[in-house]
Amino acid sequence: MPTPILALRGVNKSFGPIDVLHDINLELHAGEVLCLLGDNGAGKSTVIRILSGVHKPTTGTLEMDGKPVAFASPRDASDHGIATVHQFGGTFPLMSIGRSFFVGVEPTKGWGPFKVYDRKRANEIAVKAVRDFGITRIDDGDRLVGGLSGGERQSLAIARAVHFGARVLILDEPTAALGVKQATHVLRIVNEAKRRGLAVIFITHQVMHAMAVGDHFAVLIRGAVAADFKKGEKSREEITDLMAGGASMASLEAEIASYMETHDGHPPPVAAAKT
Amino acid sequence: MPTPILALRGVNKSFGPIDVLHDINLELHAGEVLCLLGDNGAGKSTVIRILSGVHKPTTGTLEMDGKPVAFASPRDASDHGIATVHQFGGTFPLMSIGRSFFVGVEPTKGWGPFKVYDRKRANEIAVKAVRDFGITRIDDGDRLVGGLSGGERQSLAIARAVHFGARVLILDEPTAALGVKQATHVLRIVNEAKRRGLAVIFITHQVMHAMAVGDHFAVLIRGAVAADFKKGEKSREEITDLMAGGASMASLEAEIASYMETHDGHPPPVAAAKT
Amino acid sequence: MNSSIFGGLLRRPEAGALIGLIGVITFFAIVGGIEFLYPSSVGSWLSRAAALGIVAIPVGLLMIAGELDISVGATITSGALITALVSGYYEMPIVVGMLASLGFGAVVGLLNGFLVVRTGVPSFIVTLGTLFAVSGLLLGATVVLTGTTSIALTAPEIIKSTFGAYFGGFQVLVLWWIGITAAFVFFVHLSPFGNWIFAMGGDKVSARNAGIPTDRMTILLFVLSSVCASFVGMSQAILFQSVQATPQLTLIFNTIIAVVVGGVLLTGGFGSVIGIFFGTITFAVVTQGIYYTSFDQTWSNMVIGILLLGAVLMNNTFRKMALSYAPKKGGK
Amino acid sequence: MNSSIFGGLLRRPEAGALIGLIGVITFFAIVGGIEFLYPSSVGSWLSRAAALGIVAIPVGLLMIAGELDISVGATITSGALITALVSGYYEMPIVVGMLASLGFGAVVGLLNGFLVVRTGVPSFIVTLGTLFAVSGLLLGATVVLTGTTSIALTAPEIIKSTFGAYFGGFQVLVLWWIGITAAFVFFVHLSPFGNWIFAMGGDKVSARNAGIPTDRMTILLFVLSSVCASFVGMSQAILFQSVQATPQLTLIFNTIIAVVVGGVLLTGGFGSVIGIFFGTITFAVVTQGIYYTSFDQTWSNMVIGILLLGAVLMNNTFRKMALSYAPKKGGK
Amino acid sequence: AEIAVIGGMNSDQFWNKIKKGVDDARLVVEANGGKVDYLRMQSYDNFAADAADIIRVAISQNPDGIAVPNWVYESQDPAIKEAIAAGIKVILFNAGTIEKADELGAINYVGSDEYIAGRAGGEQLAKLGAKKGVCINTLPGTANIEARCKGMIDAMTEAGATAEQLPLPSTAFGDPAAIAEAVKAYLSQNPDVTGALAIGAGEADAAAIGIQQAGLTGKVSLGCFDFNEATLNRIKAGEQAFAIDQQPYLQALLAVTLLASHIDFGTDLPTAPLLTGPGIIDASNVDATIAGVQLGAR
Ligand SMILES: Nc1ncnc2c1ncn2[C@@H]1O[C@H](COP(=O)(O)OP(=O)(O)OP(=O)(O)O)[C@@H](O)[C@H]1O
Ligand SMILES: Nc1ncnc2c1ncn2[C@@H]1O[C@H](COP(=O)(O)OP(=O)(O)OP(=O)(O)O)[C@@H](O)[C@H]1O
Ligand SMILES: [Mg+2]
Ligand SMILES: [Mg+2]
Repeated sequence: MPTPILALRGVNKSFGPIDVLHDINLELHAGEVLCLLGDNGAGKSTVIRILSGVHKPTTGTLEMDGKPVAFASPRDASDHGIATVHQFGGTFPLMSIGRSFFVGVEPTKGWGPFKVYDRKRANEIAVKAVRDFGITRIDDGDRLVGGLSGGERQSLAIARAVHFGARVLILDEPTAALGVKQATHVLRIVNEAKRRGLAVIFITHQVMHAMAVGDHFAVLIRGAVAADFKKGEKSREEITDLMAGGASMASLEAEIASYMETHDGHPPPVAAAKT
Repeated sequence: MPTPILALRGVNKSFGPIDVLHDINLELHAGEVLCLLGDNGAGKSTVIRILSGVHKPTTGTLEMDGKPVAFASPRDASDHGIATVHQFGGTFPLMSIGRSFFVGVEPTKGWGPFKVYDRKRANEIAVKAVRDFGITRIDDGDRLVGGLSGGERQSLAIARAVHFGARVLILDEPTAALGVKQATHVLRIVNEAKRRGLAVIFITHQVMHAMAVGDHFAVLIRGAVAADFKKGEKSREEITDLMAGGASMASLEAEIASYMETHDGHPPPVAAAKT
Repeated sequence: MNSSIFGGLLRRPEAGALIGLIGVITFFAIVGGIEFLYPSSVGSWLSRAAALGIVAIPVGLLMIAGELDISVGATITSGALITALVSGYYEMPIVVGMLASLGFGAVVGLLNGFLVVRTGVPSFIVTLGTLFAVSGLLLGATVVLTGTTSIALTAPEIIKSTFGAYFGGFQVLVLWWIGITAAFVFFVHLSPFGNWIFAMGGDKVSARNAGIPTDRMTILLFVLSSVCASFVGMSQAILFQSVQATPQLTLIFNTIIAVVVGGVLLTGGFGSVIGIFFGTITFAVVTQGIYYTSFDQTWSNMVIGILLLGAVLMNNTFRKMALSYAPKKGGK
Repeated sequence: MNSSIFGGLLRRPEAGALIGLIGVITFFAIVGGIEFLYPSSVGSWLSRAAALGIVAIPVGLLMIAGELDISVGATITSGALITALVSGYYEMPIVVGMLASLGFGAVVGLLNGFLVVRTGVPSFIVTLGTLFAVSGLLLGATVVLTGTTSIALTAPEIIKSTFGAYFGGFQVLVLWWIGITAAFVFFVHLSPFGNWIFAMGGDKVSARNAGIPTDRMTILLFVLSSVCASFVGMSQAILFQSVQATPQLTLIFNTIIAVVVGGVLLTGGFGSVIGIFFGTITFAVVTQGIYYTSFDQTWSNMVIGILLLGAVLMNNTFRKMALSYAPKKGGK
Repeated sequence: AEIAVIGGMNSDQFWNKIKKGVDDARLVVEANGGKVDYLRMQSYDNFAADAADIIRVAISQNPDGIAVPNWVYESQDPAIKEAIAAGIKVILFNAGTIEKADELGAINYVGSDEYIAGRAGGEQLAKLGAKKGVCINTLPGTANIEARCKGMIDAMTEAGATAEQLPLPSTAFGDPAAIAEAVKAYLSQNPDVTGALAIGAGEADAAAIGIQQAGLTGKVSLGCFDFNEATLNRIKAGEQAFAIDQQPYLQALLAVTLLASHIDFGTDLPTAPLLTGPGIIDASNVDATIAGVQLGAR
């Protein structure tokens, strides 16, 4: 088995008295999509924040290519080739598309101390990256981000991460606010990234999306890894149960979903509302 | 056919020069769930904001029980029995659970000008409403909302709307940030509300969720009603296409979804990434 | 159980303010001598606090609602000046002057409120504009009308003893202040409307969507702060019998200090009337206390600055505790 | 095509400021007479603007980054006082005094920056605290050390002509101002770092996640504003040869007015250095212009207030246009 | 002749009396085909700088003469020299000395002197029997105010009494309640103080209430610089001992007319300096002063 590109070894994380993560062990390989699943508040975003240098683990280590690393800052992590789209935000309403795309890694032209921001190139690259994403309405890199729709902004943030994701791409619930078309684009992009040999971490609450791209699944329950398995090792129902924090939900969801087949056109029976 | 509880008749809405809604006609009946579908930016939230008194239509009328109404303010709409959970927000981080639950409709005790806010009762009702929702970790109405997880907050906002939704309950993407368990709870609550005879408007980007609760579907494409049909009149694929703004997406999504069956345990082929 | 009650007290917004108040009183009682706690001294710092306190409460409410009002530096002067102009210079009955000054305050408040609500410009900037505009208007009008910038006023005895007099070392304004505080405590913490103010500060859009008439509440709060400032100016005109047409820029800083020391969050959504009350007394104790110590008074500004920083840091700690506080479960 | 170029100009943050500047200059040239545009008059309002402008730019950058610095009212005094104390009272070489004053400015800036970054307290409150603390410290120290509160200073001719002298009605500080503006234009609008400031003001958490060292940038900006204020104080001490230990509270309001008139958004994320430059000149033209008209100067505050409100409303309109602007597609 | 007059802040009561003098002198100047501009400071915060700046504003308008108070020698002298070098006639008024006028080449000095006025206050308090005096300073650090306090302290010390300054924090400036309570607290802590001098008329309004509240009206003699209507009412009622007046109306009227006549007709006054103060207003002359106030001249 090859050395993992990125690994968490016995990571714990507490915020003051609150223990959020317990002894997390995870491995991420190149050309593989790791789906991080779990209930609201399970600790998924916290894992992401540790991998992207936002937080430091309380105990435990991170390894990159088998060697221990410690990220001093988000910038340090991105210098190591890790690009992250965090759960909320990531764009700047009053900045232009080009500037927002290149925040923190501005392209420059000129020499010595007189390197200046290369607006033209930044705009071109940004517009191209977003258009490649299927958002063809955008053609001017000087437009302000605040004028874009929510889905367009989310796409911009993802396009940015994909563009700079040298080795590892981390997406925290990228499809939550997206429509069917945009979500499909994101799934396609994840597959494209995988094909290019990147390692991807993908967080979602939608079983369908997870199963469509995931090679490897890790389920967090109350801050601990409750299950860690490969594609095909568990059924859709089992995964759904795990995503719901171990509760036996899949049957219930299926039950609700099955209304449409069984009661075409009629209001469903009351039974389902009882718990 | 009975008179609809709420109806939009030829509604248009523009923000300055930007036309967002074109000639919208929609009817909502008691005991019925209307799913409002559409791509990012299609205008779903704008329809909701008109129905809940946040915006006024540029032209066109609203009818309630067959009579024209005009909501002067969100308060006016809620006085008419319309309760709304808007797409983002709806809770107040630095307020207690009880106060946040009753914002704008505070329960009072005492008499005359000395009516005082009834903290005890507010807390009891709020905690009960949230616990009924399956969030059993909450037992103190004085806790601040800012200490809750994102999913718990969303549940609080929905519980509030359900509690005050006298006749019409409007939910704008309530399940987007929720885990499987919480989302299932929301779906169950929608069914429960329908059973009690409320009219519900439900917005989602997840076909599964829509089909699980919807009796009636309206699809918006670029601000116009592109399709309006009853349960069972269209297939899952057709609905998915419509949700994607008319693009032929369902096949693609299905294609991606089908990896899991066809390529158990193996990385999927590269082909899917091509567009 | 005990820790739960303690926790419950600590997460109240006024906890930090109360501890701070006790701290500074103890400090000055030790350093300044026990006479700092004699009634005459208490009267001195309460009288100092009263005028500030009456303005600080509505300004604090605006801050809780996510707004700021710095035009009070001009409205306090307008309150005094208009009373003196109408009833001193033009010799109309004092009641007319008092009503005119409160009325002008209401107009300034309406103007502030409408501008903020209609244009969406941050209230700091809007009220900075009205601060200059109103104080310029007052000064110009006074000079044009009277040819001077300082007007004398003599009020009838009954009015003086109601608004501007001392009884046993306590200014009557102290009673007004306590009464107004009580009314605001009722309004903010007991009546249902108070909830609205917190909601507006927490998230204005959600508050509007929840059915709160945010525009009307915002305008109301601006009117309240301008009218309260006018009221204080009017009482001071009656007490001091003479008025200068200078805006009180320092009042702006002083109210903000009192409010923030009182535990109100500058960014809105958190605070309490009692906290502002304590914060105002704390401020007055510090500024008056220095006279009871042997410190060189040239350092008083520095003491005020350090007090402010200390108070804010302490309040911050308490707020964080409030947010993460939850009654402990059975285990662990 | 034309409308596109026009739209492109209008959506720049300085568009409103430029139009406002042209407006007020035209106004005063008509009302005050053509002599308002003579070099000697231009020298007069530019000299007035220079000191304000050097402080306004870094203060404006802080505002763009979502912070506020009101302690400049104390650091400008500290800059002047320390130069005079060291080189006037203690008669050390002028260079020592200049370095000491800039160094003290850097220390105040570091203190502000660290407090803001470490505690998360809004910078308005932190700098209000340091405003009082620093000005109290200065006054106290001056009295204790020299027994007086105003110190004289005589600088060598070469230093005077570099920092504090007039040439043909223009103060040298105007040149410094233009130079500093140019440096800041490069820093903010051309170098990649400027992007970081806008990102911080737009969304601080996202900016940090995007790899921007937000803490270090925040501290740097606070140091810049304190050092620039010290620099201005130092130059004024050299030019005017006399210094007094009073904090300059009006400077605080003036910088905020200049910055906001210059099109910077108080809530951060939007603005430009050139806009602040124009805003400063506009402010100076208005305050100096009144001397050239026959208006009674008693109304000048009112004019300033109305100017501020008008400018903010205009900038608001421009910002909204910028947000909704997109090049027109083929059809309609 | 075209004349520019430089004065203090708009909201400062004292400088509105100066304005009355300027306005009356304007009639004379305009009768001879001239014009008078009154340029006023916009704040006292950055006093040295702004005081020099405003002279340069005046120069840029090319007047024939400038009447200017020489508040801060170090900063204003270069600007005054520039004016004279540009051929503008200058007269100093309100602040300065005749030595300064001669040194700079100004034609005369009309006014009083802050330090001397402060001394007059100190002497008056000593005369009233005060053994210890206090100078209530709401603008600590401001040069001309410090000079007033210093004069008062020096004079009392020379008279065998003692005196000190009470500097108030900047949070008290303009806030009468803060000043009143500060005075009250100070007097309660310093029962030996029997003389108080306020740096302005507005401060005196508040200080009088503070003294009254300390129960010391009549026991503590209160004096102040300048005066307003309330000051005179108090002097008449015996609640305040005196006010130090420098007769601003005269300063302005004389300075402007002397300057205009010098420019237009080449006249010169051998009396130099022309002192208009300090004059003491107390119970003996308060009625005449009130009559002058009614006409806006005092
Ligand atoms: N900075 C922090 N301080 C204190 N507690 C925190 C902090 N960040 C996260 N937590 C807590 O840690 C837990 C896990 O949070 P996290 O955001 O990682 O959940 P998540 O799995 O991403 O949930 P979701 O699916 O809702 O996004 C939550 O209970 C949260 O309240
Ligand atoms: N106040 C407003 N001013 C200008 N344009 C607006 C405003 N509100 C919405 N829009 C525009 O109207 C269009 C529809 O927005 P709306 O929020 O209704 O979309 P939506 O269907 O809810 O999308 P999503 O699925 O992303 O939530 C968008 O293009 C949006 O930019
Ligand atoms: Mg998360
Ligand atoms: Mg929406």
